Amino acid sequence: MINIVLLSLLVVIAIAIIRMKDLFAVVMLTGIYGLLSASFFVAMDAVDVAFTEAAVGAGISTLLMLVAITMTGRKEKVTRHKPFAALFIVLITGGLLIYGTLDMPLFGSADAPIHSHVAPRYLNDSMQEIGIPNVVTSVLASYRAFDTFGEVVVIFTAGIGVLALLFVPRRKEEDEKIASINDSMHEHHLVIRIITKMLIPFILLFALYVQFHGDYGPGGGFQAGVIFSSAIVLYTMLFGLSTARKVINQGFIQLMAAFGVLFYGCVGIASLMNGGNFFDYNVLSDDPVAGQHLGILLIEWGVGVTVAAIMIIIFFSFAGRRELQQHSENNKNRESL
Amino acid sequence: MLMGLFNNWVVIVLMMSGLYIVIAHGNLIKKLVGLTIFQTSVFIFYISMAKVNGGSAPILSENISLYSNPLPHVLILTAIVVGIATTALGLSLVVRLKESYGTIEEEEIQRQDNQQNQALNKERDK
Amino acid sequence: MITHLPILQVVIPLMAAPICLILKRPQLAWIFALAVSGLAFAISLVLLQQVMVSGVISYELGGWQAPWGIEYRIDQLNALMLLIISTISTIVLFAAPESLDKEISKDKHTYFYVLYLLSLTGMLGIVATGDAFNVFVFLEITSLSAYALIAMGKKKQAVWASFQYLVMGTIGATFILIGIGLMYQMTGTLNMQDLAQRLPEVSQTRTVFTAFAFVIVGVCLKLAMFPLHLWLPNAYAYAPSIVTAFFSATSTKVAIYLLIRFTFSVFGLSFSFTTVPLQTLFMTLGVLGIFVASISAIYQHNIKHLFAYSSIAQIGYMIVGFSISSVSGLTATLLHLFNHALMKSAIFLALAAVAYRVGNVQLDNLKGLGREMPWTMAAIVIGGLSLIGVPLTVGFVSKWYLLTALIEQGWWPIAVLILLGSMLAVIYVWKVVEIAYFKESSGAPVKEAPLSFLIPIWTLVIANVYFGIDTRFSVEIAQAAAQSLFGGGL
Amino acid sequence: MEILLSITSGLFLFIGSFLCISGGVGIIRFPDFYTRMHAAGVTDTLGSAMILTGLMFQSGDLLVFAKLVMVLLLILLVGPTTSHVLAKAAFHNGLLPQGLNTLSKSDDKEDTSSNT
Amino acid sequence: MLIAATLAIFVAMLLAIFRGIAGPTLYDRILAVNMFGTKTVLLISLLGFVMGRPEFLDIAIVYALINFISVIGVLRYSDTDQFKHRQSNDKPTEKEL
Repeated sequence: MINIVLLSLLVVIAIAIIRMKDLFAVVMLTGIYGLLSASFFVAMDAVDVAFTEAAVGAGISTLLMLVAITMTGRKEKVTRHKPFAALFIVLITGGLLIYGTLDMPLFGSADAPIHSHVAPRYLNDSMQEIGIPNVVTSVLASYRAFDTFGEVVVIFTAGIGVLALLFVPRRKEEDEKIASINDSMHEHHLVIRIITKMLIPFILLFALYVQFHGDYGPGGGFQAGVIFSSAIVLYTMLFGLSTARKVINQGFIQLMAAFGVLFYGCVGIASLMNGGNFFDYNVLSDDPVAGQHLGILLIEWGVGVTVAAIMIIIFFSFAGRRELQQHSENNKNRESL
Repeated sequence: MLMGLFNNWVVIVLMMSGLYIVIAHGNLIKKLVGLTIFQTSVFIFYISMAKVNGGSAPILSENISLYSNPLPHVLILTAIVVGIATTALGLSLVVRLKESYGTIEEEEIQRQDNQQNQALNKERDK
Repeated sequence: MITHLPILQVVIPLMAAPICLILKRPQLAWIFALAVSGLAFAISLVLLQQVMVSGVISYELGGWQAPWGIEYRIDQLNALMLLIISTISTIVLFAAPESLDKEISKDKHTYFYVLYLLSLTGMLGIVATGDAFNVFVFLEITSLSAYALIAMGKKKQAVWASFQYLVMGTIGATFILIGIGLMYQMTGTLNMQDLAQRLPEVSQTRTVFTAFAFVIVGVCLKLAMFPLHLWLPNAYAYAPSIVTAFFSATSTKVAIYLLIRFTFSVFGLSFSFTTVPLQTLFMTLGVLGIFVASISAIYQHNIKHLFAYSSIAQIGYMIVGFSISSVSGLTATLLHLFNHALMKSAIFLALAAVAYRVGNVQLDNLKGLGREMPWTMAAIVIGGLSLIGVPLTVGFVSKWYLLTALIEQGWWPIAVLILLGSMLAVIYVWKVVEIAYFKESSGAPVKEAPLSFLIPIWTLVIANVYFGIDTRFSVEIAQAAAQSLFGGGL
Repeated sequence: MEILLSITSGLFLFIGSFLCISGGVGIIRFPDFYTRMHAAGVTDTLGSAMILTGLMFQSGDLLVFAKLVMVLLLILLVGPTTSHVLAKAAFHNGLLPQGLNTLSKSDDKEDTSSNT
Repeated sequence: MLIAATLAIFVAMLLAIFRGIAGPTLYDRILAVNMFGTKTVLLISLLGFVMGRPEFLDIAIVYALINFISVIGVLRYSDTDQFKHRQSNDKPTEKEL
């Protein structure tokens, strides 16, 4: 019942997004879309996914889109080309999918093939084999550890890609000039500064909790990384990019991103050295279960460090580019005056 | 039967509205929003197939015997990361496009490219 | 260590990427990347040798048994693909520093090498893995690094081409994801071999049919198969020259590999070609693709555009060979995969040399280059001859096999059409030759390309001729791979 | 004892739900931003507090109780702050309450002309 | 009672979505998103109890945090020149085009 309500809300939002021309509103609605789908994931028992979707879909990606539209303009042009061709393609694809659903196992039925073939082993044996209650974490970090490694590399690739596209090396004096025109909206926002200062330690602490608690409840390295980086993002938004850069400079953060990936990989290499297959944690310690614990703990750290570093890199790149644009615009205005 | 598949159908409608935005809209940010919706709907599709009626979240606990399938959750965790990676890269491309073309409307970018090509061709004809 | 080679093949370049980022100095990063790529090449040679001797190698990641954990599975086809990718990557990387100096600002060279290694990793990962979802993950690594690499081109059109590629590529990848999801829903497994065993039970359901359609359309988007090819020409034309040389030889090949893997190994021959009318469809699209792309190639003014369209045409040949669905047809496709990688990377590397000296690759600026850069232009000409399929080049070998495969099945009309398509290649190659050798140079004279270009270019050219004469090596592997695909799945 | 707990909890939940709905109605029906903000801000904080308190009675587990308290504290801290910042930002950027619209028109014009 | 409260939250969510779609000003939308976020926090907490596994309140905490951060982000980045002094339904100025 709950899922139907949530799904219909999602449909309402999707249709509204199609119709809207104001990109700002579209981005806001996308944020709501993320929140709603995350609630849907909770209703579907996928707590880990909900965790991630909330942090990513509703948090980081909305924020990035916002920064982007402040640089690119807010209104969509009214012209909409080839709506019929699009409709045609969409109808065919959708029709095919609906045709495909007809033979699917019904929603929620426990005897569907996916519940009887591979998954039961995870649910039944993971406690003996790995020894942590969160099955999602044990599948993620041990049975399918290589997928997760791939995931870390994907986010690493994206971070380097964004850097390659947006990074502009700056000299010191230039940097200070830009920092001085850094829009100081929050100079007079005393309340929010204080509240933020109170919240940031709490957020960092919470990130650590999520990092360590991933074995027992929803959470893990990825979520912790995102939460950690969101604290830094919050700080950057309120106290300016150059202040934040003083705390975390570009070289250091790149190093951390690379370090996380290497760290993850080195766990695999360590199991090779100890005579097991790649990512075979059983050989990391005398007791297989203890080895699994150790392996999962280590790779979660690798994930957390990389994700936090890359999210910060991505945000810094966008914010830095934006400052640069404003700087050059200001110069232009000054010249025209 | 109807209720059992209804979920999937709604998800398909969501997917298709995402795909429609990608294809039909010329604004690049809107295209990326469309992609996000498209991908998110696929996530919803995966997650809803993992659900078992009466099951609970796959975090083992003593007094619960039926759990939902954890494997799709793991896959979607990875896919979400892929999604945000794509969005971030796409947005940085859009920012660069705005800087060099001065617009983020597909048609205008295409027009500028065509104009440039025509100018080149004219030069060649001379 | 020898048993761990399948994973080392992928993990070494993967781990090298962050190390490159730490090294920071472009020069160091380049040397390191080159060494790593060479190492990957060595590993792929050993793997190929092992596979040819002792058959399929399976490697269980994390020590978990196959359907529960992820499995790496190397058979003849994978080993061949791994060899192609790592060879081309190594050879192309030789010329990178000079070419990058002209095309990318100095402070981004390190990022370039990192992304290059990542895309290499992605391709190797796609090929080596035996797990359907793992394919998706590595596909995204390749794609994301490809978007960034292409956008690093110096013209503003590069960014636009990259964005178009991003949209198409993401739709394609999401389609594949949907397809994998549907398959998973019907079988409960993600391992390819397990899927191949469990799919026949449910192959009559509409869901599996839809899954097949989505996977194929998704792969075809990545493949730039004829009606879905629109992103490719601009992406290749505006990317940095090195990137074009690398991708033209590998990225579409990886997609072809996926197509073959999914149709032959996962869904199985009988499903793909009897239940679904894939043969007629692909045959038509392949032939149409050859003609449309070749004719568009004739009208291009930018040589990179010209050869990008030619790539689409060559994909058409591979699709035709694939859709014959016989051992000899598949052998022809695999041969062409190998051969086309050799010729296209030679041509695009030579174009990189031209871009290095001349500054751009407009057809008009090629005037008189035949005398000014004789070695480079000779390489383009030999590559072009290979594209046409002149005897003594690799192009001839693969076309020969393709034609015999067609005639074996009695499809004369298609064989004639393919010959006609090759004639079109003559026209566009001649266009280049005419301008380079028979037009007077207009601008200031330029020097021959430096040795760092000529050595890799001529390595490839010599390989082009060598494998055109001595076909034992390539044909043997291609046949073994094709036979293993027909001989009962993975 | 059990009954007492569940009745109290139900009462809190009921008040919370009522507040939530009335906030929702307010955000739709009120005429301009500031009034809507008033409706949303007040009911959001109080309604959430009520519902969370209602849940606390049912928690049973100390950890769950602690987490609920944490959520509640967060909402109490963050809710009013965002309302405050939102109103301030809106006012600073030239959005005026409904009654003052006539005044704002002329202001707006001058501003935009000087801007461009 | 839990179910009833969940339903009430749904109604409030729906109303917030309407306000988010209708606008008209930027700040109305931000308000709607903020309210929606708070409602989601409540919904998650309630769902935990409805489904009998209330230990997942961590997610609710994350929601509350993210909600705060995104509202701050919205305010921070809506504070640029092109958004100032203008209600969202106005025609775009030349500068923006």
